Amino acid sequence: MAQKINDIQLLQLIEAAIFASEQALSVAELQASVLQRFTVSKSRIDATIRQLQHDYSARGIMLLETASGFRFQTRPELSDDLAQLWPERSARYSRAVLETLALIAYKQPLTRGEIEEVRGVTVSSQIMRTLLDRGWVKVVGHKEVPGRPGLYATTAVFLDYFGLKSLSDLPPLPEFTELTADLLPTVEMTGELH
Amino acid sequence: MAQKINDIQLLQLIEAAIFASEQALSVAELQASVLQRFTVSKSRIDATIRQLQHDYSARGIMLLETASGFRFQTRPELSDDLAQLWPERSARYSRAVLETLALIAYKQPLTRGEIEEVRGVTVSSQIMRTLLDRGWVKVVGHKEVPGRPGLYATTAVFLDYFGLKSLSDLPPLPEFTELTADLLPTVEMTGELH
Amino acid sequence: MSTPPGILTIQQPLPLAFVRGEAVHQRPDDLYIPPDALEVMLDAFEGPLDFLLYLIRKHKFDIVDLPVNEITLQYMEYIDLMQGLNFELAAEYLVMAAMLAEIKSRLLLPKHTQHDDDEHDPRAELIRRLQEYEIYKQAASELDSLPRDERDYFTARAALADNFSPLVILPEVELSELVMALKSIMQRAKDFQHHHIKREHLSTRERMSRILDLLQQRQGYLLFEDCFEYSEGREGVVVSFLAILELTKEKMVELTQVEAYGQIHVKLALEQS
Repeated sequence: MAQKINDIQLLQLIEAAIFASEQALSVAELQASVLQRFTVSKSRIDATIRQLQHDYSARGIMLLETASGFRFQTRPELSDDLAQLWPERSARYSRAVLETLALIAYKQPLTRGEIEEVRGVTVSSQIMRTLLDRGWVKVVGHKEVPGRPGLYATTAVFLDYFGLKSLSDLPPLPEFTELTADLLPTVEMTGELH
Repeated sequence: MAQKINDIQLLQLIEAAIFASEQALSVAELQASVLQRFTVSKSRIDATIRQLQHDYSARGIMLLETASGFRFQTRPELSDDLAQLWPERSARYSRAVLETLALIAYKQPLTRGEIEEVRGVTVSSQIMRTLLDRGWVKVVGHKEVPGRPGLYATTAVFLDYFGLKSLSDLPPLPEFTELTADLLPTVEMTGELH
Repeated sequence: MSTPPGILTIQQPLPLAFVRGEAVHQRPDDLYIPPDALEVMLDAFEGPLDFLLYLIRKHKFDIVDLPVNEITLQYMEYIDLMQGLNFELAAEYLVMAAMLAEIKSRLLLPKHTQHDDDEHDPRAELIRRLQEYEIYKQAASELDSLPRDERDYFTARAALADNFSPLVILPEVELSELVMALKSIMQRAKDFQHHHIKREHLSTRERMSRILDLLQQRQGYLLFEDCFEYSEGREGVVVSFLAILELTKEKMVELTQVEAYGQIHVKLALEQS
């Protein structure tokens, strides 16, 4: 009943089976499926797998033994380039994120509390995390008030992304320029020095 | 900006990308994804793929080019043994499905009514559903006759599934010389039976 | 007319078959189908054309030289039998029966002239359809024999390395979106007028951020003069100076001078403990 199989055929069959299977394959699974009609000892299968591991030692993929059996997987060094095959587009930023960023850009450095004061709503840690992770804002100091809250400012990454040489290249807000200069202390100060 | 990549790294990267991708990968797709940060000419990619095809020429799997690109697949001689991995899976299709598919493949684009005319029977919605669900055919337009019936054509998925690079790789249609335009006069002349 | 006229009278419930005009008294073995297998048999055919082709092939008839009478009789025989057994016959089989009967009757009508102007052989259309169907029937079987995915070969794939992490494309933001965001805040916040923003002021705010950043890097201490980039010229110096004043006013930094005309130090404001 059981048939003979030569070494080359055995290697091709085991190789193809591991490649075709969605899950890792153990020696027992190989014996019970693709090798069921052949007489092949476990030690011969082991030797064949060692041969395969050697064959794939310098290729883009390698034969790995995991808890559930053998599987081919891509070489770890290639992961960054392979990631380009399946770029994931993340969702657009919420209005809360954009408003927070706008406030930091135009009013920096300021604390989260100050952002909340102007926006009239709580600014979640998630929002700050999004902006910090993107590298657009960072904590540049702490305000000397109780709790020493972090002072947020925009970064060079932010300027680069928006193609700005400096913050003064940010579009002016027309509504503000209509305000008379003497309304605000900071402006008075600026005025004195000009 | 674009980086250099040596021949060994290039081969490993293309090899790993084709193995990791769910779909076949074309040269253009390789260039736009895993190779995007490198300067690699199309001819160098072609040469690398030829090298890979050679590397796998005596293994259990092979590198095949189909309509949508390159992919590795198991050697056909091994299919009977490999099928033991999925004892419950069946890749059989009814004659009705195959005849309908053959008509669409060879006579596309055509309407369901035109398929029925040739087959002499109603083509059930179930049959069309099967072909559409498999992604083998799709509606590519509508015939400008009453009811504007959909015109069916085969897809790249169909070609990939049957390992074809293009429709011209289909086996030639069996020929009946009598089926040419001058068929009818010929038949009239054979009318000794009148 | 080579078919004997008598054939019409032999349309009995159990008629004999006629092969090329010759009566066959015994059903050929390969054609005999037990009545209870008829329904099953009919299921095996893809329709009347397929069934007709089967009958034609069994008789080794030439399609082009199709003896309509004989094949019609065969066909009718099965159809009658199946109707007699109350099988549900698909409409197509009855349509074909009607078509065959019509062709046969036209063939049986005496011809007035040898070549009626435009009158085609009534078999022509049937022959054309049979031939076309046979072509695609065969094409389907060739298609089925092509090596195909999931049957003759399987896609060979490798898993991704454990360190693989997907590439996330971050959302794009336009500068105008930032401006819009700020405008919408302004519309909401009545007291926003207190937060004055304009060009010169922005460069001051930016410099404030930069000085704070520098202070962080220098463990909280800076020489006053290190806050100025002299290469930026007069404008830059003024902006830096304003930034330090503003930082001091907002109690973010402290300025200290140990002695008159001595070094001025800028340091991060001490935590009020």
